[in-house]
Amino acid sequence: MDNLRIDALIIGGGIAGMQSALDLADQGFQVALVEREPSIGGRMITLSKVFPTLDCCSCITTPKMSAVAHHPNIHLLTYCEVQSVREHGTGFDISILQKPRYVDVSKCTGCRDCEYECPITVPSPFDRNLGAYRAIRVPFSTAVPQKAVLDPEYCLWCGKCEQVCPVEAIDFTQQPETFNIEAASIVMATGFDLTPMETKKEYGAGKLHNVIDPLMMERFLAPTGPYGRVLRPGDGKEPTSIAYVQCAGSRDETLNITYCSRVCCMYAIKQAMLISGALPMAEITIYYMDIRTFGKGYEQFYQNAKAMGVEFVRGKVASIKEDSDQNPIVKVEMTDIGEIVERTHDLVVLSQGIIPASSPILRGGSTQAVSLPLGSDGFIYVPAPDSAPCVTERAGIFVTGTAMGPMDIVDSIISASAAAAEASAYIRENGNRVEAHKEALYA
Amino acid sequence: MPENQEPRIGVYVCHCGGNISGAVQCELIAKALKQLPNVTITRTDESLCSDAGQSMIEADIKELGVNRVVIGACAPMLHEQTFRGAVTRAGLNPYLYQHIGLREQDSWVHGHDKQAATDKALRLMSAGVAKARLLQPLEPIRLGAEKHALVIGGGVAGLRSALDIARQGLRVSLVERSPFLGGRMAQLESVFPTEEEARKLLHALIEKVAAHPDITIFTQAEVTGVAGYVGNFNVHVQQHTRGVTNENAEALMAACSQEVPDEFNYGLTQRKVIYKPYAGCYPSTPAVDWENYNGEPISLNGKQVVLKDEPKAFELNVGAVVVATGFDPYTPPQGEYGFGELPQVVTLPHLIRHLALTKNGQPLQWNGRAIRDVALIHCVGSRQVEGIHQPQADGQVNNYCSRVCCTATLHMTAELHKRYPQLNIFDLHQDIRTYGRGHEEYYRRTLEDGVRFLRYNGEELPKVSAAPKGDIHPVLVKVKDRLTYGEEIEIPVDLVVLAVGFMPRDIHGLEKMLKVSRGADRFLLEVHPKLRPVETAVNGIVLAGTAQGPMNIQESLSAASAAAAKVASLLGRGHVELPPFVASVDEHKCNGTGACVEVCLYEGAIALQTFEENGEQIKRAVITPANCVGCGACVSACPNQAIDVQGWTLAQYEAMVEAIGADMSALAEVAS
Amino acid sequence: MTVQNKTLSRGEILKHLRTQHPQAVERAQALLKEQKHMQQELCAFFREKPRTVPEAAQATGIPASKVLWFVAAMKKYGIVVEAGMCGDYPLYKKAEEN
Amino acid sequence: MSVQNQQPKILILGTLSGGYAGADSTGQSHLDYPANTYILPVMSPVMFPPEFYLRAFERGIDGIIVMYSGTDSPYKVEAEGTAKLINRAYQMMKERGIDIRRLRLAAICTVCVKPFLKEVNQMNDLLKGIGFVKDELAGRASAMAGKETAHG
Repeated sequence: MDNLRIDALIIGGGIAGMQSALDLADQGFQVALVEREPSIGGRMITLSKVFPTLDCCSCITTPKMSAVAHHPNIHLLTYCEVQSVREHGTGFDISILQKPRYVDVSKCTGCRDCEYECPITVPSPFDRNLGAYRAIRVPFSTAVPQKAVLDPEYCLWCGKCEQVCPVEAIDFTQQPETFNIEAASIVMATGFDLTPMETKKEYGAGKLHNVIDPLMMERFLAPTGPYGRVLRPGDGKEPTSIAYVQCAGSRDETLNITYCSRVCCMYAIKQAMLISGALPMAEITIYYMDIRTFGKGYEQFYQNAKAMGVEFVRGKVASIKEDSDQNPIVKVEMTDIGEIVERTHDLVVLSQGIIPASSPILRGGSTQAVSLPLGSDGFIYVPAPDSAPCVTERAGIFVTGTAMGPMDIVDSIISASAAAAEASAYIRENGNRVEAHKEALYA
Repeated sequence: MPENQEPRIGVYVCHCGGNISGAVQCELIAKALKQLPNVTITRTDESLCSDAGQSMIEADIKELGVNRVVIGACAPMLHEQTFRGAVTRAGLNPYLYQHIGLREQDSWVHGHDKQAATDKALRLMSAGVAKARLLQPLEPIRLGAEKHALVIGGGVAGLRSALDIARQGLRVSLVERSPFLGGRMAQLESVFPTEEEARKLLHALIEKVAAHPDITIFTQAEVTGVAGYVGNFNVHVQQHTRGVTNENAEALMAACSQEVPDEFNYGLTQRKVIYKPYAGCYPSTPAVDWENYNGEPISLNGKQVVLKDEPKAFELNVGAVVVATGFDPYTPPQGEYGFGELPQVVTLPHLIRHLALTKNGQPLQWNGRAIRDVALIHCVGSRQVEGIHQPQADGQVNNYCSRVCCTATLHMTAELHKRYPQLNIFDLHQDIRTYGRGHEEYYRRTLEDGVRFLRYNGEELPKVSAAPKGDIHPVLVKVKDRLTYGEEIEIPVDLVVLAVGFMPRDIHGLEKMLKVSRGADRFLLEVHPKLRPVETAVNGIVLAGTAQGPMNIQESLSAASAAAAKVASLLGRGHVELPPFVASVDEHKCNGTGACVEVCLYEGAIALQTFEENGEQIKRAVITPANCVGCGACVSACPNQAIDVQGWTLAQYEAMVEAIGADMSALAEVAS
Repeated sequence: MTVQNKTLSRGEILKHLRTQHPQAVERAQALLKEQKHMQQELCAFFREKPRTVPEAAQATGIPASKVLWFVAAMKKYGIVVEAGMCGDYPLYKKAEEN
Repeated sequence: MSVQNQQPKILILGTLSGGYAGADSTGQSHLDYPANTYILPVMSPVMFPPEFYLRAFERGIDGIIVMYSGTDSPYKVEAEGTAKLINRAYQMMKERGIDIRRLRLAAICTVCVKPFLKEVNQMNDLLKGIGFVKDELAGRASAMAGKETAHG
């Protein structure tokens, strides 16, 4: 592949990265968006509906994914990882690894014949491993690009996929390839992960079958989810009593995660409302310390949930155990009455917090591609949040979305446009803009 | 051209991930509509707006020769553009496509009766097909766009927007109503979480704005009229005289004796009517407060100087407008927590100014009394409950959270403790909402500082009253504290601080001029919080900062930069494209009655012109598309039915109404 | 793909890939064996009449969570279908064979 | 699939800046209202000549609500112009023997959820009481026929 010369490299194809890419590309800048997964969409595309409007999430995400894929000024690089970033004049030399899909994307039509033929069923991270797909698959129904990818971690190399592919797109000869990009600026949109459940011993350390993470519940509530309905993963029971444990992994000194994760109150309330719709007989309890519904329209959303009958119990959950039927038992100190009580539920959702995505781009591993200082909270450090909220310590590198701290979707999107404004100004002021500009037909 | 051929209509019904298919039997609709004349293909899809869904439509256009597309999906507001893009990519004119909203106007409102929802969807879709048969290809109207934006408001959001727009190579005019830049941020001392000096940060920004060659600043200026449309707004501005010159300003200010309460310090101090809000303000030249100046001469060096305001009016031609008009702190009505009745009850902004006026090392006093015990009450003017709180003038209560006050209060608490460690501080809250990066730290710190936190229930508010005679404290606060299981606690204090929330500012006149609207919370409304979070429904008018809702400084900056990015996308090319929905005259039917010209209220939109035809002078109506707004007043006025609004023709409506009124039973039977 | 300048046949390429990923292939083979067995047992059980996940778990000795995961997979690929509810548990049955 | 022809049909002409957006807001709030309502988006109802409404009644529409943006309209002529056109339509309806309550003009804003519901429910209740327009038109026709007979 020839060296690509561009105005901005966006690292991360979640909602923040996509929005930054679109805003820059709409202004006529040449942009490359690099995503390590086989599809863009990030965390947002896995969600069911979004607060406070309760819009179907894919209805908001898929058009942006499509716009990114079709934009004449955006080079989409999926299944790629940034290996190194070196300063080069007023810009950067970036080395990128294209991981082998073992599928020729120029031929693949996304028909999924290979997936149906593949004999190995494997857990799907898109469904938080509670759903399944095959060792070769299109990652999910609305993936962009809509192309198959083969997972060498599970492949038998039996060749069946190659036999059934109607367009001869399977290519076992693919090797990892490295190519270079010259970019005038970089936007970090590397996103978040949930605080690991394993670290929370008193909540079962991730070993209790019917204690789940909130992204699992998102998948249960999504129309394309693993069960097509809300069931508890331990035994497939439709839960009639569901509890949310707030601040499970935020504001927690024992985990050294002392910050508030901002989104947990709202997603718990939203999920409670959606569960009420899906399972009208279900009783839903939210155990909380402070309800933080601070965004536009959020307080009203909280009041609506209360009016709908969602039970809000102020109390700190001390521990979770399970009974012989795998029903989680929540031990909670009810601060309103000053008593410690035990309550049994069918299903418990831990409202886990947000930590920076464990991106090899940022830390760990041998790559250390973009060496950026991190704040004490582990997110990318922003030296002057009250004057330049998207500017990092390295000139020409900007940060947006949850890479700079917990944030909801609305705030991420605004932050993404802000990062685009900073990056575009930087590119102009440095005067090393790429010449070729195409005009978008429709964004 | 495929569009000139016999219509071959592709009809697509979206499940919308269950949102539509949960109530509407999409497959039956597809089957039924297949029976209609000109319908080539009907399909359903889980999610039409996905890339796969769009590709499917594109393939049908290319492979099946579909030349008209009808889509039943969510509201057209959300995805009309998406599908126009898909249709265009497949080589079809984007206006040969009709969108029917089956979600907001059907499945979401008739979910209890699936039969009725399906029936309605069938009629609406068949109306869409009827219109599609009559669709004609249209070309967007391309207009030159001024590479010049107007920013209304010179607070931190307006300043940031102006700077970022100018940095994209566009010209900016910044209009600020007051004589000085900086807005509310100038009234703060330090900012959280960095503890930097607010005015230092602000001045760094102002310096960049003032130094930028492409930014023109107008202080003491107000927008008085707005005409035009995206790319070409004509804005009338009125600017007051500063009243003094650089040379005589300081001397005049010294000589002036008329004083008024200083709003910069919320009336805690007096200032002259020739004034500067604070040392180091921008512009540094004092200004005359025309609203309060009594017109009396000021004696300067033996001369009597009478100040005169000679406002000048001028016009700006801009391509886009950024509304950064900010917020007002909530003012409690008299009696709310004793405000206005007990002198020891103040608001948080008051205290911020009071503390700023209290020199380091000086004891903390209020009304000449030393303060030892202070209570801060959260959620004043926020999270209000109907029936419990006194409604605003418009009858509404502020049921929103003001987002900033929790951290601002704890930030203040930390400052109080730092300066006056012996102070007893009581914090009365419902929930502590220190959500932002570094905010929780304030909560932790103030807990360590020994601040006493008490939690009240939103439906049982704390009570503030004068202390019984003889008490050493002037005020008594009573609160049922949830942290001690609802026990009523009495706290005698010297000062009560009300953490007041954000109020939408009264900018009714401006709203009307710009035709922007407010949401249920009365802040300015965006199109969609996720799809277009800083844009208003009026193309070319964008929002920045707290005019849209409560935000802290960091959030205002992000929103302002985001607004700048939208303006740059819009104006950067020097032209904008407008939808082609304007009037068009059928010259064969027009006989020059002029009825259309008479009803049209848009200057230059339609005129009678004289032509020569077969040696005869004839009159015909002629449209100037850039001036036509497409309202259609001329359509109903024309006695010859010679005018139509392109894309919204009368014949199309007649066809749709006919389809809705038609007997559908035959169609439905085939599908069952 | 060429190895030491020698062009490989299709079979040789797959063989080469298998030798390149020995641990993954071993794990996948074990998984395949387990899944074949699981599919056989569960399909046989669901063919009789619609059954719940705990019933299937009890009959096969496979942990209920694993049964559910595999049933979800089989449902996705059209091998089993949902067939109503039994109390709080959905019933599954073998899909019609074509 | 069967269709419900027993329900009177309500046509709603909703402006993009008013009634149509108000209907979308109602949908976003998931608030139920009668399903016999067919909303067509319009730029401004000032484009419809009075005859348009007459023809709609003839085509089996039993009630029409014109949800315009009133004085908040982005179009200068909408408020006054539409009212004039509707008044002319009322005259023509009277001449044809159509109950003029079948045509309503209402100002609905983009977030006017409650007024939207009120208008729709009111019209629906009215139509339940006064029945189908076709019966009115037929009644008028037979009355006319009766008159002619009497004359003859």
